[in-house]
Amino acid sequence: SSGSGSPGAASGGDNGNASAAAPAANGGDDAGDVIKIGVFEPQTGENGGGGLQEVYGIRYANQQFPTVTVGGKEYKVELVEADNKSDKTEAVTAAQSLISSGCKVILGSYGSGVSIAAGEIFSDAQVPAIGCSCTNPQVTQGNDYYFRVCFLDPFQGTVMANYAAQEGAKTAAIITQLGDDYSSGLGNFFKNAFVKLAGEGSVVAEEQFQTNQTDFKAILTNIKAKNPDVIFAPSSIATAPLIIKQARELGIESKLMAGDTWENGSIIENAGDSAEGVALSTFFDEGDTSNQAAAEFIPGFKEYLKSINQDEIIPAVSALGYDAYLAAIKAIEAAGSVDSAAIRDALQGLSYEGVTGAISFNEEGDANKDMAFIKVIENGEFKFLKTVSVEAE
Amino acid sequence: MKKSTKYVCSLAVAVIAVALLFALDANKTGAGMLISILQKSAILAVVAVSMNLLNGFTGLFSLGQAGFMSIGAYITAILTIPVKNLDGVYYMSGIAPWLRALKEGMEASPSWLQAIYPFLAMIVGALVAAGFAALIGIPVLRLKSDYLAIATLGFSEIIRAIFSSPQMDQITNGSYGLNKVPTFPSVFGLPSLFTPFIVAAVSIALLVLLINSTYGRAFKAIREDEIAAEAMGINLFRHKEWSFVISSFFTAIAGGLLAMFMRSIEAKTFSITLTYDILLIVVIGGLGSVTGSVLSAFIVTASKEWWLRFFDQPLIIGGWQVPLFRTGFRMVIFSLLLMIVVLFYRQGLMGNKEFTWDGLARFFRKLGKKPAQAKGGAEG
Amino acid sequence: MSEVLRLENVTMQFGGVVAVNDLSLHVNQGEIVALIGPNGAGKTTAFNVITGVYTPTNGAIYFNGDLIVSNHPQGNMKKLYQGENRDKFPTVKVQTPDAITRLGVARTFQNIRLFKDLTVFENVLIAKHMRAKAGIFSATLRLNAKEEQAMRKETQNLLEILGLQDLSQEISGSLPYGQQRRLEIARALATNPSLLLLDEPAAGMNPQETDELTAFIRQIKDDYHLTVFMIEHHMDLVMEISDRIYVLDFGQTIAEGDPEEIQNNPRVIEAYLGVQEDA
Amino acid sequence: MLKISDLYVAYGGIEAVKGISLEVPDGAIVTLIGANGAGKSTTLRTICGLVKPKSGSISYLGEEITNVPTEQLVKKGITLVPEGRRVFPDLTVEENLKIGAYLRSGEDLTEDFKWIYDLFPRLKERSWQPAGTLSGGEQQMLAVGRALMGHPKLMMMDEPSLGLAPLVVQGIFDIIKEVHKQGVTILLIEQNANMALRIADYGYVLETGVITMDNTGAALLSNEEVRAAYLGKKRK
Amino acid sequence: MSLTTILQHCLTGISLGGAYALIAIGYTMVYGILRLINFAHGEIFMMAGYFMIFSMASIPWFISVPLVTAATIILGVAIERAAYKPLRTAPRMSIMISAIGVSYLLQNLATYLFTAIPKGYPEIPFLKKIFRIGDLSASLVTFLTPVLTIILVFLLMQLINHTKVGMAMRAVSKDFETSRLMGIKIDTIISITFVIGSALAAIGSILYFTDRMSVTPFSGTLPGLKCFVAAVFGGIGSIPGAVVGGFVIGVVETLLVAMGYSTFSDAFTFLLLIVMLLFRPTGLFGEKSTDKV
Ligand SMILES: Nc1ncnc2c1ncn2[C@@H]1O[C@H](COP(=O)(O)OP(=O)(O)OP(=O)(O)O)[C@@H](O)[C@H]1O
Ligand SMILES: Nc1ncnc2c1ncn2[C@@H]1O[C@H](COP(=O)(O)OP(=O)(O)OP(=O)(O)O)[C@@H](O)[C@H]1O
Ligand SMILES: [Mg+2]
Ligand SMILES: [Mg+2]
Repeated sequence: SSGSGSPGAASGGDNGNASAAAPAANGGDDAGDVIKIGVFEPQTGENGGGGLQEVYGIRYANQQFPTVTVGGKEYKVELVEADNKSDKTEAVTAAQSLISSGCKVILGSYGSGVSIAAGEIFSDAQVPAIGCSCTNPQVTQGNDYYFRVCFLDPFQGTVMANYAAQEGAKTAAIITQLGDDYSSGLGNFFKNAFVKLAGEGSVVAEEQFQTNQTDFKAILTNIKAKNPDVIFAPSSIATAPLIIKQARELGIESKLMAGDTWENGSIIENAGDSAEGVALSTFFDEGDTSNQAAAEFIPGFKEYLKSINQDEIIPAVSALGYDAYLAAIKAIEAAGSVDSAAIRDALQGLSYEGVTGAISFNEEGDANKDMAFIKVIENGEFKFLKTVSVEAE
Repeated sequence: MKKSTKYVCSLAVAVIAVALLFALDANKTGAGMLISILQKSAILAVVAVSMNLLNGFTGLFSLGQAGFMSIGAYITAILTIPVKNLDGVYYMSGIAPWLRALKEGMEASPSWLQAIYPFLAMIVGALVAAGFAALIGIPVLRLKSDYLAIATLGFSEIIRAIFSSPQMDQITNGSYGLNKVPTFPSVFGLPSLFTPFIVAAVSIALLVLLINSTYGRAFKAIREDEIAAEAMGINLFRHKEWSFVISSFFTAIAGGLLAMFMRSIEAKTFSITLTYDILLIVVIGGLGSVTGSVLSAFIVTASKEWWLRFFDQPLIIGGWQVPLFRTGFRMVIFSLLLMIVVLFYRQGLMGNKEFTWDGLARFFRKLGKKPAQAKGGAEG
Repeated sequence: MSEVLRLENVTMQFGGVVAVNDLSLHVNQGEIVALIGPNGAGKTTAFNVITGVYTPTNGAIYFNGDLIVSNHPQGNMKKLYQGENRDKFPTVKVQTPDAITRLGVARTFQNIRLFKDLTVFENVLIAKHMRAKAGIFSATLRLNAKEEQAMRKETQNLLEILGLQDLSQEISGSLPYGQQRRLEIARALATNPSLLLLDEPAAGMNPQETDELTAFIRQIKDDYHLTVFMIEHHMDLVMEISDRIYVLDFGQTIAEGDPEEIQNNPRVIEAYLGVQEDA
Repeated sequence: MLKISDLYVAYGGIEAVKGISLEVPDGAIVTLIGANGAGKSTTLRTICGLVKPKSGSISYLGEEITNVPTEQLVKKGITLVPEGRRVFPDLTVEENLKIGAYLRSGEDLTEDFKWIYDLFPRLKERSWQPAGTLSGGEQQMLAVGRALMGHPKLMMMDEPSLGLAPLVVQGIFDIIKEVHKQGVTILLIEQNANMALRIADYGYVLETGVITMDNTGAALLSNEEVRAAYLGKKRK
Repeated sequence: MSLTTILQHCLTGISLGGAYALIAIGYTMVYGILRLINFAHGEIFMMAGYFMIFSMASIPWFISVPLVTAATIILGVAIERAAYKPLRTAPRMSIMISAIGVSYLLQNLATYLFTAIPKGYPEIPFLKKIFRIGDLSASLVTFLTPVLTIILVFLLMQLINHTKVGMAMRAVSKDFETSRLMGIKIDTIISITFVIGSALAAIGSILYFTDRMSVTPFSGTLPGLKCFVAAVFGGIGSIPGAVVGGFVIGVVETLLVAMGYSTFSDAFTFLLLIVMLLFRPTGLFGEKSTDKV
């Protein structure tokens, strides 16, 4: 339940605005007791859907922990959101606007591409950024100011390849989106891992599609002809239901698998029955309440989702958003300072219990995570299947 | 207005602009947003003026800007990414050995040469774009109006498809895009913040000189009436080709600047939307007005990405949350403003006129007169 | 007297319409020759063929003794020309309209084709462009300042001579009709032609203005040592200034001769002039 | 039939017509002459509702029509043969004629076609041809024919003889007379003032937007001032 | 590639082509009459998708279909009235920017109102009924799309070539002023054009989305561009051209993807278009300009 005392939190309704974010204008005056955290997320554009869910997690976390105490002084945490529209060109100015408005830490972004683009801005300004679900290795590489709370694509690809092999798959087809680093990257990592496990020639088809494409029948018809055991199709929320439905309509019975993006209620909603049996890896499972943080988070966030008229299925990215916010707060407290550089240093040594597991950062700034959750869609719901841990290369 | 007054005014503006840049440089963090917006506007202004050369002055309706920008951007990026970052950038398929060798060779050269490499890279990019334009111009420039537009748009999309294709992975890094592009180099020992403005100013100045030259007049003649222009002894094909090639050259220069500005590029950046955005800038500024293009590059960029941003934030006045204010509202407002400008300023902000001091003086005189007239009316 | 222009067996066919049919004619140095004939006789088409806008289905055209046009589809013609005889004739020479203008043939258009949004001065200045020696780079970098100066000076002079100097900064599209016609002629003159083709220069002018135009054509012909070839329906004008007249009907010459002969030629009267009511 | 009083028309800042008043009686031929740019075309376009007047009034058959849309005026029987012919270039000659009778829905047009084709045999030859490829004179015939197809009561013609061969010009004037005989009132603009005044019942002389003279056609024709300004020097 | 696979691809291509054709007609008609590339057409199509989602939430399909068509028509005509009509006398470029503006507005409005999260498209049960012939499998809508397209186009051609409204449309497309002098109400005629274009977009949208199941604010962008290409391919302004273009683009695109060239499928589509334009500069059935010198 909402433990927030901030104004405006209770209202919001379907506006999706139930955050404690006060307008920048009032906040600026008494900067003394306000610390700003930037939310660098796509809320519109191609990845707007996923980005928004990540923002929900962050807003909720802010509701839960609206203040942070530094050196005995209580600071109010103010979220500054900047929509990067899933667009690299816009990402630069969006990132810049966060820096300009004085954010000390940045959270985000959904979609690695924009994170990579903005990374330079953050490191130039020496403001630490904490990625939530950006799984591309490039995000943190060579950037001392970028951290992230999720695992990486090479890991995820390997996890799914292992899972496929465990399920007895001998052949696989891969569908990726052209010009999309997440999709192409994950597809590639999967391929490498799967070929290692199942031998040369086990990947029987590699198909690509264009951004905004909505018709997958042609590539699916090709795949159907190859009759693979599994189809691995890491892609965006928007394309997922199309691929699933069109595959089933063409009579393809192979097992469909994908990465974290597919863990999204809208996919089930849109793909309906066809989605049954789809498997994916993700960061979080709402059924897993073994950890204290998660046990508290799950009911509270469900309540929150309900208050903003969203499905009560917790998307993993929301959990990551929540964790990223926690990391920021904890780092500020640990740093004992509101200075960005100090916060960065504090992040480096940070270790805490997040809702997606224990989080600490390695040299690159990546979370030391060696476990992924495999989920399967069953009866119109994401069913937790098992956790898989692999030694990431 | 006297000529000397005009020079003084122009000089004053130039001095103020330079002083402003120094001030911005001194306060980089505080003015980060302003700097970003100004730099982006300067870059877009170059493309807008180049597009204006083609669409506004030569009357060739071309929608291939994004493609030519991508050529400039990719070549600049590939040539300037430091060797030490290559493995990180080309993490998936590696870089082509010859390219690596070339880049290693470049880094081994004397430092004065290295200082100008970024500019050379931009020029190489621009030359490649110009060459490509010359090539496709031969068949395409025979087409008229909308057919030309769609053909150039098609070429732009083809370029994009090539850049993002898996076959080009070792050169353009295909789907993964390029990052770790160094930011603007410095020129003449000035802070690097100045660079995009200097390059933009030089590019635009050259374009203006061209437009006002005898060739520029020939371009205008073609725009007005091709048959009459031909009857005036103007070789249609040669002049159209020049206009197309030169426009592409500067468009690619802007592409190179954009790569340095964004520091990471991918093929998606150069989709048709980018061309539409530029067309928007050109038309809002006024088709056939260089100063209009420059002005509107700034106004459009700033309002879209900066001034209107508060619409995306929830607004709470005295505890009451103003409805409508939430993410996405900014773009709705932006599109509405756009529509208003288009519907009420059909000719764009400047029409086909250029900014002149006389024009400004006239404008203020008119402003001053209006209330006076109203008074006069009341008396009478 | 040397021959400036010669048409030999020129045929121009549009689909089924034969606009110009086996037309042969010539224009001598220093003459004013008029081309008259009913509407749709093919006069404008003949001009378009001479200036390279259309390429004839058949025939050849000589300018100052050089073959400038022969029946090879080119320029705008490629689109327009649908004749069946396309492949029958050998390719001889391809001259585009701009090249023909550079040789010294200038024209005006039946439907005025000024550069409407540009000033009077610019309209004329543009005609000087083709003689400019500077390349695009030297022109951009203003290395051709001298040449540019000269072009402007010549333009200014021409406008003064033609009495258009007061209008030089006006936007040409906003001029009254008569001035526009005058400007079109000025623009054609600026290309330094030796042969001037005028397509209905007096259209839309009242008799008074037509008189002025008559004097104007005479004057420029003498001042610029021109040969004038002119299409016109105003008989007063034609009969007054032409040295010779060709009458066209259905794309063919039905008569040729001096004004006197033409006025009394029964075929011309029947096809074109009609019975002269006394004016 | 048509009455204009104190009409002002401006394009942007430029006044093209400055307070003219004129009258076209039922069944008359009235002509408007004047130099280029005097505002003749503007006047006709204003009557047709293609241009909005700044002030003044226009009435037709006693009815105020100052701001009535063009389409309705056509329905009331006013038609304009526009300056520069303006045929529909991609419609065939026959379709152009058909569209002239657009408002006469459902009526049989065979008779009308016959009438027009008799007046202009040339059009019959070319009835299949896209009008855009006709020669100037042919297009003018088509424009007149098209206007006649609407059975107008008041036909306004803007320089119908522009660019026509002498024989055809005579023909056009004959047609005007013929049409007039059939009961159509005519308001005519002509550069060929000689011929226009000869057939006109009444004439107005327009100079830079103002009417400077008006009288019967014959009177104007013999007026010295008019002769000097518009009729050119007398030739034998 | 087996015969079944090839047949399956052809089926997909033809069905896609049918939907493209319906949308392409909207482009071509508006272009024909206003010389305007109606960039907003793809977004009208997208909005029709959303209309259907909301309508089917509470109303059965057989009422929803006419309702959605009507709503789309209203949207199309409203856009024309608000954004294009005031610009009748403005330079061509301004109207085009106005169209781009409308397209932005609709996209942003849809994002703002419905978020970027895809919304599931409702199923019209009988349309989704799957037929299997041997190894071929396709839903009814796949077969229905091309058939319906041909029927609608035939009716449309009758309207344009053999009715008075059609002739008026052709006249208005060339010259507003003279058309008015003929007594034609040009605003009405232009509105009729938008009515037809939008109605076809609505039907196209139903067929297209039924096959593709979800709508996002960007769903209209790519089909919009493709159909525009189709219209140009066939010769913009020509309705049979748009139809042929739609089918050609649909089939070629599908086959290219099928042959494994999906990287270049869009590029090839454009290449095809460019090659066509080089041989016929005004598209397959485009009218040659009759600009007489
Ligand atoms: N581009 C074209 N396509 C088809 N037919 C054409 C074309 N140009 C001209 N014609 C035809 O050729 C014939 C001659 O036309 P042209 O314009 O030469 O006549 P003209 O003698 O100049 O007549 P006018 O005195 O009326 O201007 C006409 O019948 C016309 O229909
Ligand atoms: N659309 C327009 N915009 C601006 N000015 C115009 C426009 N149309 C006409 N004018 C101006 O209005 C004045 C009157 O023009 P109008 O066409 O009525 O003259 P006219 O008497 O018909 O001349 P002509 O004999 O050349 O046809 C001219 O000075 C002209 O330049
Ligand atoms: Mg002619
Ligand atoms: Mg007139």
